[in-house]
Amino acid sequence: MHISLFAGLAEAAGQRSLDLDPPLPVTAQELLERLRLSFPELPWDGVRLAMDQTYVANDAPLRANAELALIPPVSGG
Amino acid sequence: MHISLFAGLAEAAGQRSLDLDPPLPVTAQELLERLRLSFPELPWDGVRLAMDQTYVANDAPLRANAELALIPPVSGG
Amino acid sequence: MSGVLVWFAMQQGPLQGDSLRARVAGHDAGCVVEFRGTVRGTARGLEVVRLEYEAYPEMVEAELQRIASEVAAQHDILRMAIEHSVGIVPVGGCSVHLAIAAAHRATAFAAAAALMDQLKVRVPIWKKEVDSEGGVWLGRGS
Amino acid sequence: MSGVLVWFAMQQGPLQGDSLRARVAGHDAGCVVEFRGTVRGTARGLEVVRLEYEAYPEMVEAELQRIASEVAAQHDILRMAIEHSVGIVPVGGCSVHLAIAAAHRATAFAAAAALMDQLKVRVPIWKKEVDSEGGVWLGRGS
Repeated sequence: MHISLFAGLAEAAGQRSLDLDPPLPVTAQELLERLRLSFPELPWDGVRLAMDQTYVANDAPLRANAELALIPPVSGG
Repeated sequence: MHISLFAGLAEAAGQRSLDLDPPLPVTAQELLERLRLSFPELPWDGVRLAMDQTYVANDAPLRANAELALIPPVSGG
Repeated sequence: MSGVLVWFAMQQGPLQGDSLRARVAGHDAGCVVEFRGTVRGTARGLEVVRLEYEAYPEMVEAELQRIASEVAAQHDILRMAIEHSVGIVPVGGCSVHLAIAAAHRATAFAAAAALMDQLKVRVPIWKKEVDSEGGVWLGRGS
Repeated sequence: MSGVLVWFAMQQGPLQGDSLRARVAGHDAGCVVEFRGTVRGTARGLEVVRLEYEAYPEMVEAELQRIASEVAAQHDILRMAIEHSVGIVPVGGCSVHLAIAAAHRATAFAAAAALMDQLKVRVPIWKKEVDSEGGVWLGRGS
């Protein structure tokens, strides 16, 4: 799974994406937990997962080839 | 007393002002009542009196040389 | 002009242009909210031809100053500016333009709504709606 | 673009000009409400130098379409248009511009406030505030 990073999350990671291949099926919450364990140094507070440009519920199953992105707390406007 | 008219009130009266010289002292409410009696054909519904560019209370005494105006229901904007 | 109302003008015909915002903008402002009233093409089932505005200009400015002070006492805004038409405004034209600068958007929106509510019931301006059947003076905050 | 959101664009640097309003105006509109977010000169006691905006552009548009539909379901508006900056916006510059046309002003104000509230907490855009002590990414609807 290829997961895009933005803003403070991308800056802290020093890169614009992360790759992780968890056993499938995997829910949004499970993926977030795996990412936190794999990259504990990143600022995870308030981070949400988006799939195909839509916020996903914690228990939503993720498709392996979906467009995934980690959305840190937003500050537009 | 010289009293300015506007909008529908001026149009109905066919003039831009009225003159009336009630015995003094006179309050706003008393002047309005006299005007209604003197010009019963005018559209008095919702008309307020302004003195020196300020709405006046019913019981306010009017000064003889004040700037007086009858303000029909407004519709700015 | 002093106080929170930094600019007021009445203008013959429809309001055009975009100069009002610059009068309230500033590095202390987090936002500018603008309101423009525009003339609708239909009213009470009839086709509107134009509006004709009349005003008691001296009292308009005095009353707007009072309203602006009251609104600023209730809502924490920085500056406001207002323009209003007199005379003929065609369908689609702008008859009133308000700009408010504030540090935060919630107060700017609340102040703009309150200003317009008060303007509509207190400021001595009148419009005659001219449609295919003639003209009628509007009133009571229409 | 279909539905109530008739125009959306992201633009490099501060938003200028006054073209957004014409995109929502019409003879069915009794008013147009506009909101502009502008960069303040101080924040948390420090002098702000500039803001730097980053976005996830594809999701910005998708999320704004969803928000616009939700707002239109709650408030009886005609059309809205939105522009947002990416990249550097200096102090005093405009970073977001919203225009909403409606038949009546109360719904236009309410819709504009609701749209901005939702934009601030849902739309994937981030700003870094650069001041004399460095830069910090803001979050949580700041």
